[in-house]
Amino acid sequence: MQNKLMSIQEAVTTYTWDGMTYCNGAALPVGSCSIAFGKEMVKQGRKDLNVICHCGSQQINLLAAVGAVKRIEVGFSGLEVYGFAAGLNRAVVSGKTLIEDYSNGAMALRFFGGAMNWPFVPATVCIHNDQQWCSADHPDEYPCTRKIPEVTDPFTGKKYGAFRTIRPDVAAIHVTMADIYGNAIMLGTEWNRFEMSRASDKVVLVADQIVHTDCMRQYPNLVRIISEVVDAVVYWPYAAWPQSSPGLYDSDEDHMFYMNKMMKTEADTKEFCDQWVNSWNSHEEYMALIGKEKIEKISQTGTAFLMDPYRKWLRTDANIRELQDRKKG
Amino acid sequence: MQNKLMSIQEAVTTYTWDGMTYCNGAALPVGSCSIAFGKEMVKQGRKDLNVICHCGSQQINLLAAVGAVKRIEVGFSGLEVYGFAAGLNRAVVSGKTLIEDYSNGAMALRFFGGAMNWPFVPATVCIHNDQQWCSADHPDEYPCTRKIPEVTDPFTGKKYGAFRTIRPDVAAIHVTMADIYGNAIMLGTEWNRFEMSRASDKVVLVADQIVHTDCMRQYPNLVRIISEVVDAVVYWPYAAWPQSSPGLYDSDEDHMFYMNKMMKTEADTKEFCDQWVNSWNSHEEYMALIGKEKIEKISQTGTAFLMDPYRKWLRTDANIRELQDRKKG
Amino acid sequence: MEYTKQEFMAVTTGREIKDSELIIFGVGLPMLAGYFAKLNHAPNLRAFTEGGIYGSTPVGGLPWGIECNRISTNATSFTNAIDALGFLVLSGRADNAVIGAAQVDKYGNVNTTGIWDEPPWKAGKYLAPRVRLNGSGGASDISVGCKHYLIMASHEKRRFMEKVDYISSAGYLDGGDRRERCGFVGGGPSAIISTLGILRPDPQTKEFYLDAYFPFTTIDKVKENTGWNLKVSQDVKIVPEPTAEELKNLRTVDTTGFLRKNG
Amino acid sequence: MEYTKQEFMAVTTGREIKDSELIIFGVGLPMLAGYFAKLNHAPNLRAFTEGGIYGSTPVGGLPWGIECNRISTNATSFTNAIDALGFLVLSGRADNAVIGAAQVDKYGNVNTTGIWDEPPWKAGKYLAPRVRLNGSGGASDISVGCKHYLIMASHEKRRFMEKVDYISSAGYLDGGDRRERCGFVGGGPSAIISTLGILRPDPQTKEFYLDAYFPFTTIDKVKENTGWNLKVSQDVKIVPEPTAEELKNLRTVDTTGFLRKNG
Repeated sequence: MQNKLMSIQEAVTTYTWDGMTYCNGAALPVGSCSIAFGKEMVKQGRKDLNVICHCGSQQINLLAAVGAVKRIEVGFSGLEVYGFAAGLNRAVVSGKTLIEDYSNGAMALRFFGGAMNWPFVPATVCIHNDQQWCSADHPDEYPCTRKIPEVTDPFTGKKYGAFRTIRPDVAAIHVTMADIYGNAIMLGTEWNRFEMSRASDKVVLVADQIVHTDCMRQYPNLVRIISEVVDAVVYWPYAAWPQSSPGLYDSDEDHMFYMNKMMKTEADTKEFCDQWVNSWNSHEEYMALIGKEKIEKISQTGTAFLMDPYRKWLRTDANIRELQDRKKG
Repeated sequence: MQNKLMSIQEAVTTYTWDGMTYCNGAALPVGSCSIAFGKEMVKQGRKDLNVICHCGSQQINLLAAVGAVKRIEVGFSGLEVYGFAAGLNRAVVSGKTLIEDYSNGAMALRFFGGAMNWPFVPATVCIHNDQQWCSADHPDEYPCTRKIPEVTDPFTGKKYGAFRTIRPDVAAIHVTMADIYGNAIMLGTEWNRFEMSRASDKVVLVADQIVHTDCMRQYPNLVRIISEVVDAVVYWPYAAWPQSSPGLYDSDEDHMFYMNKMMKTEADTKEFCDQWVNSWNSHEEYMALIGKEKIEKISQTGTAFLMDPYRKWLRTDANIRELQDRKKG
Repeated sequence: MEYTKQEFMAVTTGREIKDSELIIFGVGLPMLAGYFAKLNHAPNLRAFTEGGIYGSTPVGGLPWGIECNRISTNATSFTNAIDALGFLVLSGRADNAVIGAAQVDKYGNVNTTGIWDEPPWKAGKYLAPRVRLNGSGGASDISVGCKHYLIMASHEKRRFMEKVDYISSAGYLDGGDRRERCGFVGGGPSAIISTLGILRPDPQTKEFYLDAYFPFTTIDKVKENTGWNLKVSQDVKIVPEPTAEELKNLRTVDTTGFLRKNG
Repeated sequence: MEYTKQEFMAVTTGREIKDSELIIFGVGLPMLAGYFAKLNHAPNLRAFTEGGIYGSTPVGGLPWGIECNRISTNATSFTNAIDALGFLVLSGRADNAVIGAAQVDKYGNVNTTGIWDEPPWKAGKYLAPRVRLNGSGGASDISVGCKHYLIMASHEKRRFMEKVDYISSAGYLDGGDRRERCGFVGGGPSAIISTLGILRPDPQTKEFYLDAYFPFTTIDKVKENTGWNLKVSQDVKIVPEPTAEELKNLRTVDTTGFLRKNG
């Protein structure tokens, strides 16, 4: 098996490009999301992204705020109790970002259909409402019949809808822990990371922790993302910050509100990026920026016990660095 | 939450009936399958069953051998390296049991479609071959166009097939461990137990072990079958015998061959039933029949370490009996 | 005992939830109303969230989201979106749900997607909205799948409309048997719980009428704040005030006082 | 060094497997051939089974089935059938596979379902078979999904047929571009490894011809044992005998001597 550890810079350089179809797994508005990866994409100046996700998150909020998102297909674009996604909404209202709405269930099924390589997925939702009739890709047609066209059930002759399936170029998937080969365990809801990992052409894992493969052999039923489909593993503790990662840390309430507030204007977004995105390169710098006190606070999570069974297999930073260096040769 | 513990007799009496559509999860030819439950069905004389499973197993082999299976939809009907399923094949060749063939992948997707309550599932397999052209339900039509009819992809106009979805009356699902409310953990491949548990109208778990719910709260990502969809929990150690249960016991090689050999004729089947099916009522009698030596042998499995994390939450027989009695009131 | 209007609304919504229902909650007010019901009178409620979080109750305050750690600390199962929204909701299996609405119309259609100067159905085209909201999330799935569901909304004229700008979650569409003809497996919204009262659909026309109002308002005020000509039930009721027991249970769920802060 | 014909066949099949392929094995001979390849020359083979067992190698002898504990003791992941047969096989993602056949025809169509006195395609109806086999299992999924795949079969006239009784797993159907016109995502069978030699499909007609034969037989004997007029490659080869290294590796995989017992 191949050691797939890779720096976040190299992963973004290798697996992202302008105009790509990008999935930010898990794409949870409050929970696990590969946010650090998105920040690195901002740093490397990616643009014209075609983003597909069931939910928005601070990653998409940021990418849209800096003008990198040309088009997005989404089920829910907000930040739940943290409010509307100010950066994304600014981009949508200004016409900078085209938005194609679906339901969350529809997005999950479209990933399933992509993983199956199906021509279409039967649609029993997003039909007979404006999710069917309104298409950002065909704004002059109302009601639009091309976004979710009709399909006839050959058994009954009844009409249903048909969803387009999703086959992203790359998914950057946040996981709780991975081994160096790309086997991964997620704690908390999967959302559609399982299906996404199979639907995507390339898969980059962004892992809060790296564990020995023995951990996978003890808990094979927990390993829902498999090395067989993974291209790169980025080790990045607190990768979902300011969002949460069950078992490891809670969302950073102050920063969630603050970040969203800063996305409201172009000027504030720039200021935010200067301070929080472009100011770090190493993981040490990233951690210093968040600050020791904050790290301690969010790490006091009520879900910490969920990590207990796996702690003995955690690799140390020094060991991971060594493995990363060995790979470079 | 409701204590759903139930004796195997009561579960079969309550949740099975003549003519029902029955699923024997996991339906693995060698591994986990709710075989003890099927034996109890034989004891209670169930007949005219419409069985739906991706694979055969000794349970289906037995049910067909005694003439209880009117019709079966299946992907693979054999016992793998243990050979063809003699009892089922005898019933098929004689015309007693109608058999409708699909692929294993198709069966899994049809359960998925049933769980979704979809009108049909897109079929990219079992088309342009005899799985499409031959239908036991329409034997006079060749090539049959009604079993897997054509559906047109509205995006491209290309033709695909459409599978009927599966919505069984009852699934008796073998699991490694369950709590008394019906939350369950499976070790080893799920096959399609996850989808089956959602597609079925009623779900009976047949569990090798009962654990405290604290075990589920420590490993919620392992709990793929949820109390919300489960109707009854039957505690029955070695429920899959003579097949295997990962983490707990290996298949009983001698008995696998012996049982299959006995299914070859009606007379031998009767003899087998007298000795191995109708001769026990309590679990103690069932265990005595298998024999201490055999139990010890098959329990020496190389997969035993997979159970280690959960042992501390196992409920004792005495405790389970108490809970069962308490429920009866 | 004193309480806020939001607390009254949550209790009123909770009362619509019956024991043993299989029910899905969105985040915020709906979740508080739901877990209040579980604590108060529905101990066997089988509640879950969109991501497939089962068996849990919030710990440490209102969850920030449906996948917040506050709802993940005592779960018995974590699965995924296809399970929760597909197998349990779109399939028609779930009994009930509580969703929110930025706009709702006389047939219970909900808009949570955007506000337009000229909405798509009027303009005949789909342009960028004046205000972007969140999209439907799982509410659209709930609207077609659940046996029935409850809508919570702030009762203001600009929100209670003759016709919403955009149907994110289908209610009864144009009313009558229109929804039935669409073949949705779910039955549609059973009530709108607003900041002023309870609206229910007419069994025939499916137009929502006033079934009960809160004691702090009047029928006229409710009508004034409604964007269509609101019909009133012949035996319109006044919603009973929260009991001390109900308030105690609600506040046990609303640990951090979300409903008290927001009036 | 002595070896059985079954061992020779397994080694020959294994040689068709390239390193790093994503490959699915059925149970029995195909699995032994596959894990032999992994040990012998394809250390990065990404092998899995139908039920979604990943990262494992058999322990304690030939697994009795694809979900046997012998293949479950050192897995890195257990998922499910939709994952293995759907996401990885039907999707077109898997590179290769090894399947068995009770009957195979000149276009590589495989029958593992049943034997009829008068097959359905001839009778114009589908009656109970004279002999029931196992059905396709995952082989039908493999036949439409994998980029290509290998067929292993016993080379006898009654098994190598002009036309099989029942197509369980589609090869090239009627030959030519017929398979292509069906729109299957996978490319079809790349070779039939029989007990007598290696057959490969003609690039145009898709009819299988003899590409190589085992040193213990002759071209004539192969033709005699084939139910159609078998064409022979102009540069037909003799399959190289297993090396000592290959045999050593095969026997490491075949711990319990399955291939030695069965001649």
